[in-house]
Amino acid sequence: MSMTILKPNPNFVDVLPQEYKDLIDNGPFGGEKVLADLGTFKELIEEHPLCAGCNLALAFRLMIAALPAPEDTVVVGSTGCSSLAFTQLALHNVHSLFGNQNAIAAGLKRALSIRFPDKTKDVVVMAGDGATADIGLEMTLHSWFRGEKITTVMFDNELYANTGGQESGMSQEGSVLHMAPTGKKFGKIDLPDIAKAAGCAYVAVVSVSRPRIVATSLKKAVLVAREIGPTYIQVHTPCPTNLKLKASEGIGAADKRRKTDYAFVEHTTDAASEYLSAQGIR
Amino acid sequence: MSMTILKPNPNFVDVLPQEYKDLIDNGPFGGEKVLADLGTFKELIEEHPLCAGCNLALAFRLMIAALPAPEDTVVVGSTGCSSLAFTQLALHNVHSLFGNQNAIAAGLKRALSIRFPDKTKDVVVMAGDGATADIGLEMTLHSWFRGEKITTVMFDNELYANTGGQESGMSQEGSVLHMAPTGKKFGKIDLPDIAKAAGCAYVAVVSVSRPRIVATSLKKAVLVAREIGPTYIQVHTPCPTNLKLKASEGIGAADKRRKTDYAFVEHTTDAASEYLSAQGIR
Amino acid sequence: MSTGKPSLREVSAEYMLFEAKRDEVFITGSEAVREAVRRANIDVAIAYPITPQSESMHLVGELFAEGYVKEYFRGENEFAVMSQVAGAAMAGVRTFTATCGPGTLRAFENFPMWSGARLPIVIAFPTRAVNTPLSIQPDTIEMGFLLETGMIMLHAENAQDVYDMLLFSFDVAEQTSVHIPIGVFLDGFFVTHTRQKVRVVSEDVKLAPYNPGLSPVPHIDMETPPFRYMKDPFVLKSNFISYAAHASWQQEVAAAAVRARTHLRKFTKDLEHENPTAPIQIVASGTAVSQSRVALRLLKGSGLDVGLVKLKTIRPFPSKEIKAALKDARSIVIPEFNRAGWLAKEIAATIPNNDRIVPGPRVYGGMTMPPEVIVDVIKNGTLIGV
Amino acid sequence: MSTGKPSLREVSAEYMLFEAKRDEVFITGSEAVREAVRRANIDVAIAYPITPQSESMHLVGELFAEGYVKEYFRGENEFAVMSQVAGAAMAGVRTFTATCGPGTLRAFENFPMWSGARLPIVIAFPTRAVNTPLSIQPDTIEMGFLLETGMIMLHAENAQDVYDMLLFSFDVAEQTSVHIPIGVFLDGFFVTHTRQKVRVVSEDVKLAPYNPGLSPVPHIDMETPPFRYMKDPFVLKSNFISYAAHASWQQEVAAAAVRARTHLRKFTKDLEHENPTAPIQIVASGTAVSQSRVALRLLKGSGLDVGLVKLKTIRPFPSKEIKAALKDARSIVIPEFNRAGWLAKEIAATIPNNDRIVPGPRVYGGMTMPPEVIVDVIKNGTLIGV
Amino acid sequence: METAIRMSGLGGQGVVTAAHILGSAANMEGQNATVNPFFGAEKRLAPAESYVRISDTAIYDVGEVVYPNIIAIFHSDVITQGKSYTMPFFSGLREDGVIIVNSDRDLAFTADETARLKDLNAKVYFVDATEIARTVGKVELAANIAMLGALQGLTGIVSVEALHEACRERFGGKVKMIASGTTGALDDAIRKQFDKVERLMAANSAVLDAAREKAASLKT
Amino acid sequence: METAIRMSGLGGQGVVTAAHILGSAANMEGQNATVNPFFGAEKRLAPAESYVRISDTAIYDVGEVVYPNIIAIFHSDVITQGKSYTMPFFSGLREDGVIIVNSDRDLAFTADETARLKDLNAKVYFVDATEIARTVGKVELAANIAMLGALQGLTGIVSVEALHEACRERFGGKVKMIASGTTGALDDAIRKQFDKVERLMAANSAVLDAAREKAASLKT
Amino acid sequence: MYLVSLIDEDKCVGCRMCIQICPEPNAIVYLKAKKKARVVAIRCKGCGICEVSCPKKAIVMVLQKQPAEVST
Amino acid sequence: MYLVSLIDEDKCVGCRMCIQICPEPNAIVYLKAKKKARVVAIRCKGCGICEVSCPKKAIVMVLQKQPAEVST
Ligand SMILES: Cc1ncc(C[n+]2csc(CCOP(=O)(O)OP(=O)(O)O)c2C)c(N)n1
Ligand SMILES: Cc1ncc(C[n+]2csc(CCOP(=O)(O)OP(=O)(O)O)c2C)c(N)n1
Ligand code: SF4
Ligand code: SF4
Ligand code: SF4
Ligand code: SF4
Ligand code: SF4
Ligand code: SF4
Ligand SMILES: [Mg+2]
Ligand SMILES: [Mg+2]
Repeated sequence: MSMTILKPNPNFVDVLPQEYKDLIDNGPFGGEKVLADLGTFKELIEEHPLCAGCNLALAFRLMIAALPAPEDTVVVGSTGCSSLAFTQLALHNVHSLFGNQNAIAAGLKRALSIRFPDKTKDVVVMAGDGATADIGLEMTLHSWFRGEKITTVMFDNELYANTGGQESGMSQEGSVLHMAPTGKKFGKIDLPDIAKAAGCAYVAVVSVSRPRIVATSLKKAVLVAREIGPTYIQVHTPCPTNLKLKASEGIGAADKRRKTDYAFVEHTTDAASEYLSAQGIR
Repeated sequence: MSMTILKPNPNFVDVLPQEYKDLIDNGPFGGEKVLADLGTFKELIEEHPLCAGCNLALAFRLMIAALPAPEDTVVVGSTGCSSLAFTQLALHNVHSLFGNQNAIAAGLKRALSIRFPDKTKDVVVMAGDGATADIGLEMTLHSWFRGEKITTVMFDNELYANTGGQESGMSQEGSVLHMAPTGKKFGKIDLPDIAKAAGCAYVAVVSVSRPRIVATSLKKAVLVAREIGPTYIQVHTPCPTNLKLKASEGIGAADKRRKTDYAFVEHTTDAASEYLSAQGIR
Repeated sequence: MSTGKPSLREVSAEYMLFEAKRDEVFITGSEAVREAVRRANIDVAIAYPITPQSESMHLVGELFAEGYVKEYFRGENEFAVMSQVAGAAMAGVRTFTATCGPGTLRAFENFPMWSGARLPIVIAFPTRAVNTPLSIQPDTIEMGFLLETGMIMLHAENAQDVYDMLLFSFDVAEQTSVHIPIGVFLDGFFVTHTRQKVRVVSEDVKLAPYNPGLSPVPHIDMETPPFRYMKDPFVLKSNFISYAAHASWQQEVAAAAVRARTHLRKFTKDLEHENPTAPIQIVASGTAVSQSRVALRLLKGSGLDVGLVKLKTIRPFPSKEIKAALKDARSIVIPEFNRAGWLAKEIAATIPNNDRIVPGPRVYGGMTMPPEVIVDVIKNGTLIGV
Repeated sequence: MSTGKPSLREVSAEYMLFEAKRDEVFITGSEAVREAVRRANIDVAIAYPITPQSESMHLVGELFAEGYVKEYFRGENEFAVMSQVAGAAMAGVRTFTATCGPGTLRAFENFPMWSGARLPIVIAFPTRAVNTPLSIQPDTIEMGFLLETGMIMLHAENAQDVYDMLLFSFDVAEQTSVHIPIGVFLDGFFVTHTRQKVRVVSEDVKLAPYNPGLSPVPHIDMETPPFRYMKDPFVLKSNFISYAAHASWQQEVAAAAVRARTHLRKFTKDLEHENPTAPIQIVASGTAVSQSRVALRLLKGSGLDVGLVKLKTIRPFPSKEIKAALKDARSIVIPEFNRAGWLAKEIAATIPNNDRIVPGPRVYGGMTMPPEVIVDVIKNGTLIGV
Repeated sequence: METAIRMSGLGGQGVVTAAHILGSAANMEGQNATVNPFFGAEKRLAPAESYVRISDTAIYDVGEVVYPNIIAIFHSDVITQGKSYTMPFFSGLREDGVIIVNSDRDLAFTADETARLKDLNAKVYFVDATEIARTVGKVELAANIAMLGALQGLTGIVSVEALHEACRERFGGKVKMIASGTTGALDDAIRKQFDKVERLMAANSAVLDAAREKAASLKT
Repeated sequence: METAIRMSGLGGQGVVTAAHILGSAANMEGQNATVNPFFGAEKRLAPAESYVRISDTAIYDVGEVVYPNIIAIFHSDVITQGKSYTMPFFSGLREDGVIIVNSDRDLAFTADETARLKDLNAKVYFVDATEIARTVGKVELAANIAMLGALQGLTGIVSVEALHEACRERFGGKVKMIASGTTGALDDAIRKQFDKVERLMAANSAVLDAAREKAASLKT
Repeated sequence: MYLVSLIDEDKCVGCRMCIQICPEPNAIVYLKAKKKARVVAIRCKGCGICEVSCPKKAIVMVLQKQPAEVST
Repeated sequence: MYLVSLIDEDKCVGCRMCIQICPEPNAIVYLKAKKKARVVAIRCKGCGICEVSCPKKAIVMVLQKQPAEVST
């Protein structure tokens, strides 16, 4: 999208919400922003209804800020806590059904390639662990098998948050949760490993407690998806509300896990590494 | 099931089909049969409508003959060529919807464990590659994640045979098939690898051209599923009809691939190995 | 897996519904589901969360932890869950589950399969709107979609209905002559999340267990001889036999629902009729009945004589009873919580002189239906003869 | 992905349907789908096999290989395919797909989503029975399930209808005032697999492309400014606005279907009426019309005066036209290829004095409906005033 | 006579719990009552609403209370920041109704609002429930209990004893409240702040009484 | 006048192809025709059926032919092994109908069958189509073409020229037959047996004529 | 389709390969006494797999029309 | 719920950690000239994450009711 499309018709400026005007005057469209610029420009997300202290909200915020070309990025979401923030996002985005995000994204990406043969439109999927690894798993994996050029982000809060904290396939073994009243009977689904077997060109496991890593991984993932193939980021965003933590404790909970079983892992295929180096990204 | 249930009431014997009587008098129930016994006892499958020269039919026949306890085995199928043979099988079996076989099997197994706490009922899923790796993939994988004690067999004929030879996720890259008119754009799904990542205790990749291996793998898989966890067998059964081969050429086509990219592979977790050794099986 | 609660006394459904002493509790519709399940001696319950169903299946989970339910787990999606429940029912145990709205549509293909496989599954549907746009709000549109899936459908007005209907559903569904699924529909939030008085029996009893021996179709357990073992099965022998096999099976499933009537009527009426001689009649089901009750109150003294038919059994549809109940009605108002107006269509297709029907009011999107709106339709809609 | 067939001449739907010279070819219904798609200038088509749909989507695949369709692939299941097609439509291109029976039910949740998202997808449904028991045979039960999904529904009697209906569907679906999906239903095997004469235009023309600029909802392409960007969106501001947003959107989708009438009528009648003054009227859609035509032949000289209403548009349902067509009918026979009799119910709910209706005959399980059976119902059913 | 009460606040403040307790209290003392929440997404700090109907005859009406007799506003943001599903905050209020607002000061309404409230003959009370919770109960999260106390003190819709009893029942853990989704989780947070349930119950009890007395003193 | 033809055989014998050719021939010479297969699973050697309707007026009737005027049995197993969806093989045959059976010998029917066939005034012919295909066409898979030739020779329902032309069209590859699922795959097998399409067409042509003449000689 | 398998007992060494490779159940039986395999013609679909698999080339495909000769 | 974050500019060294760890967009701005961070009280949900994350302990949570003091 060119900036001329964004610029409001001067006759209408006075009826536009201030938020929109700020976005045009001081937003991230056009000029690339980096993490350190946060706090100095108008972000693409407006006030969202997610919980105070929500780690998912933080990961969402960081990743949206790290998009390499927001003016040509569309985002596909799914039902879940994140979908409540999507309505406040100043990028074209889709919510249709719970779990079908990678199917929607595949159709979108292919159609956008037809409509804009000379332009890259980045398609980024962002959805919960339930949407990605449970109800949407088949569509997640098959989009990877087919090599769809999209980025898939899982907000791993290790449960179904939006419906009140039920067990998901990504919950930890033994967790006592709704619908797992005697504790979960099996371990976390190893989706990063499966992603590799399924042909993802770039896979990263990151913790929300490391904003810098979240941002750089997202950028790499989007770039690799443009040219090489599907990419996957699994970001750990434990849910303070359903873990019954104080709002301020969520980030610490994430960091603690980062130091034990949720460490940073990155897998880059040779083709992807080569491509990233060519772009000057290490 | 005890043999007394099987034995027909003498008053009704004369109205029973001869096939049934043969089965009771000279079938595999009760006494375990081995592959070498084929041709000397009445098999559990009656004449089926699958194509002359069908490799899937052969694999099905071998595996049914290799069941360690047919009198206490139920089989779950799915839509596909194999479902046409299921109607001719003298074991309780289910066909409900295309792709839901592992979900049905999970429910069955858990319910049978409640009803027969002192007996083992083996639950064996046998379905096509489309049913297992495409439309049913989510249910296949989640039954493994949950550790359901069932055996999953995929008849890999590398296409949707029953609907006339369309591309499946298990088709080879480049194959020109219905719905892949310019050749398949991605390689075979690596389901054995994913099965390992998903927690299968025993995984085997076998070719129908090696009957002995087919039979022993099946037996191991059923035994391991009893005590240790989910097991998976992927048996290569190329479809002569849709490959447009002569009926006699299918088996050779399988054997050729066995010597190249479809070699025998076996993965046994430590727990499974231990258990098998304890049963005297190496 | 547990072995259940052997300590509880096994009783018949009739005893449970009619004879056992009851206490009053102040609970939500979701808790009413729990109280029914607690006493239903269920073997396998499988869950997948969705608002406003989740609470009830959480509570069923707690019953599992306490030993009231023998097996329970969360499936990967609703399609899978409905197949898992089917697998369990095929193996010959008593099963329960619940879903709604998008979950109902996700699992849809399973429901005619259940009926066709003659599975006596009992399922609760805390109804909800369907996408797009997404809404978690109450809406009974899914009932319209399910009308021809072969299942028996009961619509609860309140938590008391939920409790009673669920408990007798097991008994009815499991009759040899029935043996098809029963769906109990409770309006999302309006019933599930509303705390109200419910009369329940004591906690020390449970229904007698499911008896697999009474199933009209063999269970998948290898405890009966394998059937249909012959070289050339008859069904492959003739176009007509093959077609007829499918058609007659469908007829048999439909007939099972009809046979269920007798059993249902042991426990409930198809419909309840208040002020049956009034010239204006409201016909409703679910909480649209409750709103209509308030409308009747508001109309008292207005000079308008209005009756109310509360429909409880949606499938098998009580056509004869409806026709009789509306024989002399001059105007018929059908308030519904969905856009399509499936109930109005059912009734219009059933009664003679269907131009007596004033379709609506219809409220959807999740708002409650102000009784004033029903009054308004009666006052204006009927008088101007819409 | 290809760039399509620039060599073909772009024409309007009106030209394609009415003006262009036609040749007669001897093809099946599946091939008629191909011939329509060849000329429809489709961007994205996505397939998943199911009998009896597979042939048509194979042929669409061949058109892709030949460059007539720009993008085509096989999805992993019908639920995914319907979402993939939705994604493509959201991005602003012309899309096509097909499924049936179990596939329709598997994908079910997508269909109301399509309507709600205002996607002008055209989809063919070569109707088939649903499990259990499995049957690949023709049966129109799925149409009954889809009635309230918001999509426009057209029912083809033969391959010629299929060809024509598909071609004008793109034009109608893509109108700004419509922009909702259209399903074209063709009876499995009876139409898909039957070779017959079809008149098609030459292969050197195609419809003008989809114009994303005319969509009433913005496409997901980041080519228009992001909308709804404010701190406190209105929709969160009030129960009533939030409810009304859902409800009014549903009304708008329903209204779009009604507005489609005008556009549909440019190309087809809602119904065709043979012998409209006869006291006995058959009402049918799809191949039940064909069988009824033979019945009319058989009845010639029997002394019975029988007319035939061929219903083409099932949604929006032509209530007014049906009422008018049946105004003077004394007896109405409604032959259907499904157990539920959804068409009979539609009509019974629509016309006054619905006791004129003789429901049936109904054939399901896959057999053809012998015209003799229709004759029999007319001779016996009507005369004894069933 | 049916009295309809609407409670508006922010997610995490416990409006659902408060409604539950109020309805239970009415039920205990033999009145008819129903309780239900607003059916929205429940997030910490997002708008939250719940409803109680109390009557001497059978209650049929379901869903949100459209025409309340009593409105309890648990957070001033509901009014000042528009953090509410129901705008304006007094929409639908019946004549002679009562509004109770948790605020440390009297909020200024617009002239139009003031006029409309006057037309309705509405009584508006400001009670600093948060402050009472903090000082008396030592925990801000008990502000919802303070609001209940104020409501009792101002309207007497249920007896003090029943309210105490319902409060004990709710937190005593004997009857676990079943709230939808996140509400349940939010609701458990307060328990964590006390090592012993008894201590929580005592704190609640004190807050309830203090607020009740404070409110009664305001009654005009 | 509508003539309805039922062809019964085993999967892989080409009954669908034969029906297609016959219908196309009728269509080419200006008659009305429709062609459709039986809607079953299609497997090599499983029962297979197809139907052709030919008429001088519009054809509406769809689906399987329930009351055929002509029945062509492509394999003796259809009768002797019951490999058929339609039992007995002549069920529904209209009066004065014709039955053509591919068999190297006259099959013996039961007394009852013989009586019923006589009642219907049915004519039954046995033609060794497989043998003609093997000897004249050098490929057994051309037995379906031989059956078409026999059918033409015995009934004259279409002209010889049209039949030849339709045959050429079918195998010439210009018009690809669209058959459902496996039938399409089965059908391609025969092409593989010839290095050149021309050779296949010549073989077919010879088989057709030989069978036609053979059958004509049998005509009673 | 038109063929069935026939085992030449003189060449057959009873290795049972054919039995284990035939896709049809009970289509080839093993004659224990004779230590030979024998085709049950009525169950044979004539695919020819046994023919290509027999290490002794003991199997030929014959025209099905001589049932008497085949099924002895 | 009842709290908002307040940055003590004397202690703040402008490291921006708080800005990058706050889940709310645009809730903490960076004052380029001063090289300090500042909370926009109206956007702060009072979660306290910035408080626990600030390496300089420059942040305190204060009662929300003093808007004048907070949002300067
Ligand atoms: C078909 C369907 N099933 C269930 C739901 C209910 N549902 C909505 S969001 C959700 C859980 C989301 O979990 P996750 O994807 O992990 O996202 P989170 O809320 O945890 O961020 C569920 C079960 C639905 N909307 N649709
Ligand atoms: C929901 C649904 N979609 C599609 C089908 C159609 N269908 C039946 S079998 C089949 C393919 C089976 O392929 P596979 O599982 O590989 O088995 P095969 O026939 O190859 O042995 C398909 C697509 C169906 N029955 N149900
Ligand atoms: S419930 Fe958890 S994941 Fe959802 S918004 Fe609240 S904190 Fe975030
Ligand atoms: S189509 Fe292929 S897989 Fe199916 S029965 Fe025939 S040979 Fe076997
Ligand atoms: S494979 Fe050959 S040698 Fe071996 S048993 Fe069979 S016929 Fe005899
Ligand atoms: S030809 Fe085929 S079917 Fe016959 S016996 Fe040999 S392997 Fe078996
Ligand atoms: S983290 Fe602390 S020191 Fe760093 S910018 Fe924020 S307030 Fe200042
Ligand atoms: S308290 Fe939470 S919301 Fe407020 S500024 Fe700090 S991190 Fe952001
Ligand atoms: Mg989650
Ligand atoms: Mg396959």
